Amino acid sequence: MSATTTSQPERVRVRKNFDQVAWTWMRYSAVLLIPLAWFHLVLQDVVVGVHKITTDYAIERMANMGWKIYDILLLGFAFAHGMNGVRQVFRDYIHNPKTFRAVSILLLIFWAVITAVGAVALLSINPAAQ
Amino acid sequence: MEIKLRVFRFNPEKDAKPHFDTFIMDVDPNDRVLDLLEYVKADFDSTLALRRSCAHGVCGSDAMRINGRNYLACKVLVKNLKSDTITVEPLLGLRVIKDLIVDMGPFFENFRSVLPYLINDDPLPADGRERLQSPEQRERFEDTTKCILCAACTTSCPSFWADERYVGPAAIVNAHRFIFDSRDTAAAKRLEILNQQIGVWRCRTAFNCTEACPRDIHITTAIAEVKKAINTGKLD
Amino acid sequence: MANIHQFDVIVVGGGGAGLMAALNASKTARTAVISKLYPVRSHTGAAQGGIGAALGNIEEDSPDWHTFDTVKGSDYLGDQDAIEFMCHEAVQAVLDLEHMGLPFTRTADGRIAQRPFGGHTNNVTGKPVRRSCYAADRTGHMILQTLYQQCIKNNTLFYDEFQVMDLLLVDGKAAGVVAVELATGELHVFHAKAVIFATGGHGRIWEITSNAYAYTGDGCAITARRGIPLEDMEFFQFHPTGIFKLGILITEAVRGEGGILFNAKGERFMEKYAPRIKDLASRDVISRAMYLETRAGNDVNGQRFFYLDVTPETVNKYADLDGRTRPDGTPYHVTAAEIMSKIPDIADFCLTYLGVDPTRQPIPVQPTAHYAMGGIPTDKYGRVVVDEKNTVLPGLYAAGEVACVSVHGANRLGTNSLVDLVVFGKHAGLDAAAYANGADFTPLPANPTELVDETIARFQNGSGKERVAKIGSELRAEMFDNVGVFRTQESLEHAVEKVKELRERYLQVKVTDSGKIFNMEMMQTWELGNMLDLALVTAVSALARTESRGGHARDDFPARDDVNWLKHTLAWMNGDQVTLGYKPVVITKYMPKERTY
Amino acid sequence: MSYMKTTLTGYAAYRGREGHWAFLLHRITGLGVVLFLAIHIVDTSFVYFAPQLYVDVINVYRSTIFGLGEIALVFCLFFHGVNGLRIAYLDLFAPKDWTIDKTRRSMLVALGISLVLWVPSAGWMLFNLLRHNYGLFGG
Ligand SMILES: Cc1cc2nc3c(=O)[nH]c(=O)nc-3n(C[C@H](O)[C@H](O)[C@H](O)COP(=O)(O)OP(=O)(O)OC[C@H]3O[C@@H](n4cnc5c(N)ncnc54)[C@H](O)[C@@H]3O)c2cc1C
Ligand code: HEM
Ligand code: SF4
Ligand code: F3S
Ligand code: FES
Repeated sequence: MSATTTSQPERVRVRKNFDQVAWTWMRYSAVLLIPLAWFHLVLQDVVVGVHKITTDYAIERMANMGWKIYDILLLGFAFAHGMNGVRQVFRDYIHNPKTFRAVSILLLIFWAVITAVGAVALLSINPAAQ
Repeated sequence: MEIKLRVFRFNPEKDAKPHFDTFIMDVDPNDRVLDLLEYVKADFDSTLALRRSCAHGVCGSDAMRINGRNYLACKVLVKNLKSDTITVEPLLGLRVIKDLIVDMGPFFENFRSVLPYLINDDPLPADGRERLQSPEQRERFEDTTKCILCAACTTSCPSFWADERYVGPAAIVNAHRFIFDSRDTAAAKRLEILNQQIGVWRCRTAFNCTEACPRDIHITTAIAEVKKAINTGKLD
Repeated sequence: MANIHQFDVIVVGGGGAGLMAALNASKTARTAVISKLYPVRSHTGAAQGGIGAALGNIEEDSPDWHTFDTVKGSDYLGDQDAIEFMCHEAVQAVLDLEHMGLPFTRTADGRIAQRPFGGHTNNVTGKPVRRSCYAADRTGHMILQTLYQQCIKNNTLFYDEFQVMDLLLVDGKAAGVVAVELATGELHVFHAKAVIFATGGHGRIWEITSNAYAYTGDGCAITARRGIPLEDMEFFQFHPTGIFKLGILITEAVRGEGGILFNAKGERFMEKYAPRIKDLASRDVISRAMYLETRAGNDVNGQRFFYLDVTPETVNKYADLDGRTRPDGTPYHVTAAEIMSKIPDIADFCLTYLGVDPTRQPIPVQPTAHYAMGGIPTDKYGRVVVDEKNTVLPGLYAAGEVACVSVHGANRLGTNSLVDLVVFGKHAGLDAAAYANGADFTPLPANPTELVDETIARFQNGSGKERVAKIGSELRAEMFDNVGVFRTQESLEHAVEKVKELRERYLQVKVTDSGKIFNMEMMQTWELGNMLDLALVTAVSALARTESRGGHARDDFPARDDVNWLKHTLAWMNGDQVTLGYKPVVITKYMPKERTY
Repeated sequence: MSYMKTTLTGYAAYRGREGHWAFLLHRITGLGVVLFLAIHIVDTSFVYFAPQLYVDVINVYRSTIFGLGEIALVFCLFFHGVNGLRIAYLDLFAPKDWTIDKTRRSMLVALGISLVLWVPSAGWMLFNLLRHNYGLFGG
């Protein structure tokens, strides 16, 4: 073992930053999205196919508790992941901090509204009531 | 061999818009592109403006875009380009001042912003000798000490083209050089700076930087290590 | 009217010497650095091998041995007081660099690693000693970066890409400099109490050179035009191992790591010329040996080059023959990987420019113009001295390759230039600041930019019958053939005539670029003028010196002549007229002896 | 928007290699998918809010144009997913593997995997499309 006069601390504390959290979120959500998004896509678009999808089919599927949870997860993760992606892309090209703030807020509202619409629909569907 | 050399020209005092000049010349396949530009100055048009000094890839003056990619003109030989048309243009993402000369101001500003110097206010060893550092500790940051600040990396980065406030790969490389130096005490500060929105998170691993680096620095690795250090707080 | 700035100390040049001076001067005085290149582009960054200091980290060593080796290396023309000063200061200077953060390569116990280098010996055994402190093979790069980093830390003020074109002297004192801002073409006058020149060398006046395009000798030419003499200009070092045709340097460290030189017959020819330390002999000795081998027809393909072989097989074979051992006494055996780790950049140059992998094939090398021993005469505090009696010119300083202290005498030892930069850069900075703090501003002359304006007007109004590129290439060829490794009365006379003719023709050139912004053509035209001046001084000084010593080797006077020539040349320029004078060499402890390796 | 200009000219004027293509494709596919997803969430919610409209929507989806778009969408999600995993893996677990050789190769492997996944799916979807919309293959 060689002698050293190490000045460096073993560990440092770095204050959290939103972009950092977002970056980490993009990566971990990605892992979840592989089963969620791919399975959904393969099932609906490839295996079942749009020609077999009907209102009844949709209602039936959305009413199933297992699918309900699955779809909620998909909605939550995929759309949040995607919208943060869009935010990042805008961040690259919009330099005026005020404009970027405004755009971010619009994106946030857009995200909330769409997610709410999707969530309300998903949660409320109940074949017995139809 | 005969080649066609197309050179980007822009004279701010005369031209409203840049144009290309074309020179047909007989060259040796072992000539450097910098040699060709010197031939242009000697035999065709002495007004061509570019920066160069060492002519062997160590001073970082002559980074430019050659056939669409960033190189040091003195480090790429005609035969490496495998083409008999060679197009030479200034770096992207920095303002062109004249011909192949761009404004390096923003690049050096970004470099300065990451505290690129050793910070250690601890007392020196009592015997007045060197601070000890093991070969392994030294090796930890060897790769990033090689940077010659040529800007080939930063100006090939799509995130930098999009926003020149992004500190860019060169600045991160130089921060890395100190963050992982066992003699330094300010890693936390640098990580904090790079953890801002113009810091490492702008890197989308597009990898142009590493492809362009004339010193073969593993830039994307260095950036990834900095990201990791920010996330984990560990400096190993 | 030009822009006027005022500073206590102006440093001209942002290389190792300039930055070191600035760091030290700015501690107590308002300082600015003016550099025609961004500082990190300076030629210090090209230095590969290492910086010599008797740290004794690996084996016994002492600053006194370093002093003697330097004196001997200088062929006894170095001033011994200055050499002793430098070699003793070197140790602290290297430690200072380490404290500033320079990432030296390390030994297993964490200290600065050291390796052997040409001409550095254990004075008792006469064997090579490990004295060169290094950071892989980019020591200069690390020095330059480290100093620049420290300047950023200290908020040093830089005028980047400002080219100094004139020095202002008023009443025998420095008053400032005139510089052109390349980006705008505007002239700026820097009014200062002290001016430090650290503009580097002038190796571009030779055709095959390791030197950068920027090495056009601006500092020497500017001061010479203002009546300051140039010292020992006939001594220019030709490094034996430049890459064939390109001149790019292959550091001596390659031989330090065990590389061997071969001629066309496959003979290790240095055995003949330096039986004791062979391939690690001093540079002038090897370059001269190569010349003699060429004359004997032993060069490869009759193309004046030789092979430098660092393949592990060769290194190990000859290490065994020489009985070379590692510090722990085991035989010195290397692997390809080990060689690569010691000389990564050299390997890269060989691959890029020659397509040769040095761990498998030998490298074709030939002597390449490398280092100016001569320059602006100074004392050991960097103060410029202007006559045979060493009279100081108040407020004017020089350090680095542009200066002649003289610590390198007739031949510089490898690693000693970097020592020179940091030691004398530092002392010039300190002394200049101290001087400035005790002095008043010398008033500027009525029209400070007069000379520069005239020069620019001449370039713009030239007849255009002659071209810069043509004159430049003729100059370089003439100097390489006739004022190169070997010289004769005839070749030197030829060169003097030729340079005079070129100077005549130079008056006809015209700058075709009429713009102001980055008018590089204008600057290169001006630089050619500097090179013509220095070429003339070099050839005239060399013609007068009828002996062979260090870097100055005369075919017609092959012996060193201590009776008549143990003295420094001083050369004053006045147009085409060069006046020579001489001053004694300072000898303290070491009486001149025959120099054998 | 002069930066937009540098960016666009940059994309056009710089000859990036695998890493650059991966970045561009990842971005384009990501944006494509998110655009589709936004629409898709809304239209699916019609099942609840306006079941009548949902029928119309489904019919639009069944058109040839949308059919082809859907095939592209499947590619986008496959590539974005595989490449996203590649990036996430290297960033989080193997920063040292961000080397020239490995990056070039891993990008091509990612593209290869996406194609292997996509080609059969696309074939099947095309088959269904042709069958339903053009009555081919006995549809
Ligand atoms: C390839 C190579 C390898 C070498 N290896 C070694 C080695 O291993 N060990 C060793 O000890 N030495 C070595 N040397 C020698 C050593 O590197 C140089 O002598 C030394 O770096 C010179 O430093 P400097 O500070 O004097 O000049 P430089 O570093 O060249 O700086 C000159 C500065 O002056 C500026 N300048 C010049 N003209 C003007 C002007 N008109 N106006 C404004 N600014 C101007 C330039 O911009 C530059 O910043 C090597 C040299 C070469 C070429
Ligand atoms: C299938 C699994 C998925 C994986 C593995 C994945 C992975 C990733 C990763 C790692 C990033 C970050 C890229 C970077 O910062 O460089 C990212 C960005 C992005 N993702 Fe995904 N993603 C997936 C699904 C989706 C889906 C379903 C959408 C759309 C809703 C989407 C839209 C985006 C967008 C718009 C970006 C930003 C692109 C950019 O910054 O250039 N992704 N994805
Ligand atoms: S990291 Fe490489 S490309 Fe970037 S500035 Fe440094 S040397 Fe140049
Ligand atoms: S090109 Fe740019 S996006 Fe990252 S990997 Fe390099 S900095
Ligand atoms: S001229 Fe120095 S890097 Fe090309």
